[in-house]
Amino acid sequence: MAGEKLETVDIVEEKAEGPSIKSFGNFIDFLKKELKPKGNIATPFNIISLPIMLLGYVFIVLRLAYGLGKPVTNLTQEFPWGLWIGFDVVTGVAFAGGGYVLCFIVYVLRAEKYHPIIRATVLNAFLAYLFYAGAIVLDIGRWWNIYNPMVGNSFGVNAVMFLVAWHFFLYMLAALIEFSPTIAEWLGMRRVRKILGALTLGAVIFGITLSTLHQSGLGALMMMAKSKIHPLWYTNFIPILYFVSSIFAGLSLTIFEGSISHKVFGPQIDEEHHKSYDDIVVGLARICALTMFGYFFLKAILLVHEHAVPYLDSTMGFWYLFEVIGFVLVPCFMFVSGAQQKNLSTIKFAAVLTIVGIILNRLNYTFIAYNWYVPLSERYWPAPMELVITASIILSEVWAFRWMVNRMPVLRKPPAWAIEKEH
Amino acid sequence: MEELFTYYDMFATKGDEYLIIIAVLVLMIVFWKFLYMKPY
Amino acid sequence: MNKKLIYLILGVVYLVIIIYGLNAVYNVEATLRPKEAPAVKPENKIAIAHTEIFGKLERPQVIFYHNKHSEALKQEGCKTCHPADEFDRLGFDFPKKVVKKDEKTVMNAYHDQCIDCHKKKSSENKKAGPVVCADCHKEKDKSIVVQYPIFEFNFEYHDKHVKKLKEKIGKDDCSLCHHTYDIEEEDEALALVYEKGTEESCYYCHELGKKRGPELTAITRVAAKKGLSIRKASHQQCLNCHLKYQEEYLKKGKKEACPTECSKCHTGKYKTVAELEKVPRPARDQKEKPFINIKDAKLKGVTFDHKYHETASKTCRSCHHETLKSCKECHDLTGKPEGNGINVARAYHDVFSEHSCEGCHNKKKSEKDCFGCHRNIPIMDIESVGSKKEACAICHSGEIKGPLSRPPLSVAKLDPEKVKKEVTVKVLEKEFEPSKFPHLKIIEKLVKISNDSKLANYFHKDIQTLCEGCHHRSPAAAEAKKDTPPNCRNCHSIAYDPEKLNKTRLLSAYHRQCLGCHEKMSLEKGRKCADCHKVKKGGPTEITHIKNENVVKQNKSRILQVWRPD
Amino acid sequence: MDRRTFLKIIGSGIASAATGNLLTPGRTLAKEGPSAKELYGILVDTTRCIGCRRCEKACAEVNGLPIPDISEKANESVLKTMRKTSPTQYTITNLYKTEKGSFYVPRRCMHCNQPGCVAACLVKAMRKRPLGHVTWDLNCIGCRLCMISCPFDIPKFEYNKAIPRIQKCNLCFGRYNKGLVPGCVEVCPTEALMYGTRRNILEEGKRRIAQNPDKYIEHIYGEYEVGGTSHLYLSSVPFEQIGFRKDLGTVAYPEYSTGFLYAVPFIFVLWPIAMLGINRATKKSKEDEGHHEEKGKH
Repeated sequence: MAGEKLETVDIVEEKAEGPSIKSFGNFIDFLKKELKPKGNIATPFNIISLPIMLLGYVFIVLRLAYGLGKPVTNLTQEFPWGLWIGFDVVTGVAFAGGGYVLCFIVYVLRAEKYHPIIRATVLNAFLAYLFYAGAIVLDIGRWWNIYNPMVGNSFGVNAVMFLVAWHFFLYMLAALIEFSPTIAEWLGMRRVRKILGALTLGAVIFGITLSTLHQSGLGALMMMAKSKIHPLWYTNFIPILYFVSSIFAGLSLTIFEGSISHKVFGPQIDEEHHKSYDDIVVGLARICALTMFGYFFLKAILLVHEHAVPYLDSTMGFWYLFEVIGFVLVPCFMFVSGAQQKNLSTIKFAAVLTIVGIILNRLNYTFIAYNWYVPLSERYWPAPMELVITASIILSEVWAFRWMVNRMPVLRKPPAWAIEKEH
Repeated sequence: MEELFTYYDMFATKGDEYLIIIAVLVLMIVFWKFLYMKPY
Repeated sequence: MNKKLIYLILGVVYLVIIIYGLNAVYNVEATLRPKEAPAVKPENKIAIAHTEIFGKLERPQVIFYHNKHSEALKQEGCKTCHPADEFDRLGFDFPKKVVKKDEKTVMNAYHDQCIDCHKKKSSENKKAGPVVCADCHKEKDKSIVVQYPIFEFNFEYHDKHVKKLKEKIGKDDCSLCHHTYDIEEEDEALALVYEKGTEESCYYCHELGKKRGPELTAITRVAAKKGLSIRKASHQQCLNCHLKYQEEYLKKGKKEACPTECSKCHTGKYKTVAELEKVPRPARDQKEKPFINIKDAKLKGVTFDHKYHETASKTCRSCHHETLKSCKECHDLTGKPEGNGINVARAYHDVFSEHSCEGCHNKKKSEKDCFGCHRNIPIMDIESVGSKKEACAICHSGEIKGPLSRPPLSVAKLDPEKVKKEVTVKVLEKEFEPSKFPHLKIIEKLVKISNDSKLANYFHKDIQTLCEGCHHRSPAAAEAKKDTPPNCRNCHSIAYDPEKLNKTRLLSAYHRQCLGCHEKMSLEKGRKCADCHKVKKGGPTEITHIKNENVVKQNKSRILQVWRPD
Repeated sequence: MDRRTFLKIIGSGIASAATGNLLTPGRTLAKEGPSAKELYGILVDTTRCIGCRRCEKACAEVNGLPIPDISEKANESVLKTMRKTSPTQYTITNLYKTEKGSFYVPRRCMHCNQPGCVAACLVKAMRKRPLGHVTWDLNCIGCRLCMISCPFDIPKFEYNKAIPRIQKCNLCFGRYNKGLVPGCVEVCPTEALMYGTRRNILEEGKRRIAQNPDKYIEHIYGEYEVGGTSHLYLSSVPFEQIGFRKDLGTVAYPEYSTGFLYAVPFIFVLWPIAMLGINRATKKSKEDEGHHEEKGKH
C-alpha cells in the first residue's frame, strides 16, 4: 500500500497541467510512459495477486484447448451453467448496478451530494462489464461465434439472451461515454472533452434504460427453467426481483469499493471530498435500506403468490429463509442503524453482508436451488480451475481499476482547465 | 380417468397478499421515521 | 474495538451457517425419498389403535400380546376380559362394556379394564403388566402394522368338521353352525332358527358392508344392530365351540385338538381350486346337470354341468352371490326388483361380473394357456357386435345332454399340402438368415392345450377354431376357399404408410403376433432374437440406408473432432 | 414406400384430404385448415417396445454417431442402468420395472410444438422446422441456455471438445427431406414407434386407448404437456412410474418468458421520457440553470 501512496504523490504534481499531445507519435510516447508502472512494484497486493492471475491465464489457455468439461470446469449435462455464469456474469453485472443507480441520482435527480464518487463508480461499472461480462467469452462453448448475434448471423429476436447480449454491448458503450470525459482530461484533449461532456446526459439516460432491462433480463433467462428451479425461488417475477436487488447490490459494492479506495488512494482525494464522504456513505446506506425493505416484502408477497409457503418447512425452506432474512433483513436494519448513528463500520459490514447475500442469491438460481432434486453425486460444484480463473479475472479488473485511477482524474479533482471551462 | 380435474381458485392467495401490502404500508411509515431519526 | 469483535463473531456465525446450509441443501435429495413402515408378522399380537374413533392418535398405538395374557389368566379363563351372554357364550370383544363409541368412553373403558387388572395383580404381588402410559404406548411400535391374513373356511375344512362332528355326536347335525334368522318372529331370542336344507354361507347375512337384495337386507340389518360382523360372528361361532372341546381334550390329557390361537387359523395359506378338486362338496340336494330353460325365452335352453362347476370353484358364493337359490328365481327375462333389475340374459352373460358364466369364462380365457390366442379375440359379450353369433349355439343347444364334452381334437386329418409343416419367414433377410416357423408343431401344441382343458375342449368345436388364433379377422363366411386361412402378407403390407397407422406392416405383424403370444403364454422359448433369427454371415452391418447428410457431416468431420474425442 | 408418394402425402394436405373425404366424411372438417403445414411426430407405445435397441443403432447410423452394440448380451447389461441421452446418443431405451410388469421406454427429443430451446436461442441455431423437426445449426455460440430451458433435458453439450456442439435428435430432418420416415421408425420391429402427422398419431393413440381400456391408462403423454409435443407416449402404468415428469404443466415453455419480452418496448419508450422529465423537473431556478447544466457534465 505504501507503494501506491508514493506513486500517487508524484503523479499529482506531474498532472497539474495536462500532457500536450500534438501528433500521434507523441501520443504513443505518452502512452508508453503511462504504461510503465510508477513507484514501488513489490507491494504485498501485487505479490499475492500476480501469481494467481498468471495461473488463471494458463488455465484459460487450457480451457480454450480442451473445451469446457473436466478438468477445467465441473459443468455437466444437468448443470450447464456454473460459477462463470452464476458469479462472474450474473452477479458481476448486479454489482455493476451501482453505476446506473448513481448516474440516476446525480445526473437525473441532480443530487450533487454524490457527485464526488460518480466517476469512480462509473469506472467501476464499466470495468465490471468489461471483465466479468467479458468472462462470458470463456463460458460460452463456441466463443469464436460470439459476434453472431451482433452481425446478424441470424438474429434470434425471440430470445431473452439476444436482448441481454445487445444490452451488454450497448451499455458498455454508454458507460464508456459516461466515463470518457475523464479519459479526455487525462489525455489533455480539451475540445474532445467538451464534446464528450455534452454527450453525458444522453448516455446516462440510455444507460439507465438498458440497465433496467438487462438487470431484469438476466433474471428472465431463468424463466424457462420452471421445472428445475425450486418453487421457493422460481416465480413469474424473477426479472423484477433481479432488478430491485441489483440496486442495493450495486450500491453496497460502491460503499465497499469506496471504503477500500479511500484507504488506498487516500492522498489523491481532496479535503472537501474527504469531509463529504461520510455523508455520502450514510446517504447510500439509507437508499440501500429502503430498497432492501421493499425487496424483502416483494419476496414475502411472491412467496404467498406462488403458493410456496408450505415449502418453507424443509431443508430448502430453511436455506431460503436464511437467504432472505440473514442477507436482506439483517443488513437492511444494520444499514438503518448505521445511517442513524453515522457509524461507517456498521454500514460497511452491512454492505459486505449484502454482497455475500447477492452472490448466494444468484448462485441459488444458477446451481444451488437449480436441479435441487438430483443426488449429491450429480450435483455441480466449482472446480479449482474455475475458481482460479474467476479470481484472476477479478484481480485483473482491480489492476485495471488501479492503473486508471492512478493516471486519470477519477478520484482527484479534474485538471484546472477542465473546471475553468465551466465558469 | 388417470387424473381427475379438480378446481382450484387461481387467485386464492390475493387476500393474503393484500393483507401483506397493508402491513408493508404501515411498516413503511415506521421504517421511514426510524430511518431519519436523529441519532440518540 | 469490541465492535470489531462483534462483527468478527457475526461473520463467523454467518460462515458456519453457509457451510452447514450448503451441505444440507446438497444432500436434500436423500430426504426426498419416503421411508416405508416396517411390516411385522403377527404372532398373536393385536394392534389397538381404533383410528376410526380417535382419528389421529395422540400417543402411539398399543401392541397387545394376547398369548401372554391368555397364559397368565389360564385359571381365571377368558371371562375375566371377555363378556359372556345369557347362554354363557363368550362375545370376543374387549373391553367388556363400551356404552357408546366416542373417544372419551372408549379410552376410559380400555384404561379402566387394563390398568385396574394390572394394579390388582401387582397388589396381589403377582407378575403384572404395566400401569404407566409409555409402557403400553411404546414409541417404537408407532408405525408397526399388525395385519392378520383372512381365514378361508374352504370345503376341505367344512368336510373335516362334518366328519369329526359326526363321529362325536353320532349323526351329522348342521345346526351346530348353520342357522337362519326368522325375520317374522317378534321374539328375538327365538328368531334364530335352523331348518334343514337352508344351510348357507355365513357371509350372506353377516357380511355387513355388502349391498344386498331386499329380503336379506332386513336380516343383515338385525345382524348389524347386534354388531355381528362376519369377523365377530365367526370368532364367536368357531371359538366358543373350539374352547369347549379344547377343555375336554386337555382334560383327557390329549394335545390340543382344535386351534384357539390367532395364528393357528390365520395362517395366510390358501388352497387352490386344483387342490380342493377331490374334496367332496357339501350336498344340499342340488341337481347335478340342471337344464336351464327360461319360460318363453328366445334362445334354446342350456344344459348346465353344475357338478363340474362346483369342483371348478372354491366357494358356492363365487356364483351364488346372494343366496343359494337358482339364478332365475331373482333374474327373469325382464329383470325384477329382487334381481336388482338385472335380466336373466345379463345375469348369465355379463362379461364384467364375477358371478356370470361369461365373466368367469373370460377370466379363464385370460389365463396364460388361453390368452395367447384370446388376447386378439373379442370377448363373447351379448352387447358386443364383434362376437360370432353361431357361438351361442354351443351352449344354447336346447337338448338335455348327458356328459358335456366333445371328442378331443386331433391334427391327424389335416391336409399336409394346405397346412405346411414349416414356414420360412424372409422379412429382415438382409440381416438375418430366413427364420423357420414350426407351423405344425405349434398347431399340435395348441391342440394339446385345448384338449387338456374341459372348458376349451367344450367350446373349440373343431380344429379350424384354433387356426383363428393366429389367422385372425378372417371372415369365414365370405371366404372362397373355406379351409385355407389367409397368409399374413395378404393383409399386412411391407411398406410403412404414415397415413394409415392402424394398418400394421408385415415386419411388426410378425413380431407382435409371435412375441405377443409367447409373452402372454409366458413361454421361455421364442422371446429372444436369437431364437428365431440367425445372424447372416457377411450380411450388411448397417440396418438403414439413407442418412441425414449434414448431421453426419457435422459429426464425422475431421476438424470438429479436435484434440480430445470422448 | 417410394419417395414420390410420400412427398405427395406430406407436401400438401390435399391428398390426405381426398382420402379423408372418401373414407370418412367426418374427417373432412378436421382435414381443413393448415393441413398443408402439419406437424409430424412419432407415437411411442411403451407397451409394444421389446427393448431390442434397433432404434438406437439406426439412429447412430443415420446421424454418423458411434454405433452401439445391440447384441442380446450387450442389451441385458446396458438395460440394467437408467440412461439419459448423451452427446453420442440421440435416443436411448430404458427398462422400468413396475407392478404391471416391466416396460421399455425409448426416449429422445420430444420436439415440442412450442420448444423452449428454440425460444431461448439468440442466434436461431435451434430452429423449429415447418413440419415439426427441432434442429441445431453451426452458428450456435454455445451459451447452453437451450439446455436450461428444455423441460426434458434433451439438448446435450460436448463439454470435452475444444470445438463443441449441441447434440440432439432432429427427427431425421435430412431423411424427411428425401421423403423417408425417421431411422428409428424404419427399423422398429413392433411398430412401437409410429410416424405420421401429429393429428393422425394422436387419433391412433386415442383409438388404442378406447379399444383396450384395461391395457392403457387414459392419458397420452405429450398431447397437452408443455403445450403439446410431437412425440406422443402411450403407457399402461402412470407415467411417473416410467420416468416421465408429471409436474411440467400444459403451458408452452416460451410463454414463461413473454412477460419480460413484452415489457421491453414499453420500458424503452417510457424510461427515457421519464428520465428527461425528471431531469427537467429537478432543475433549480432560471438564473443558475447553466451552472447546473455544466456541473451535470462532470
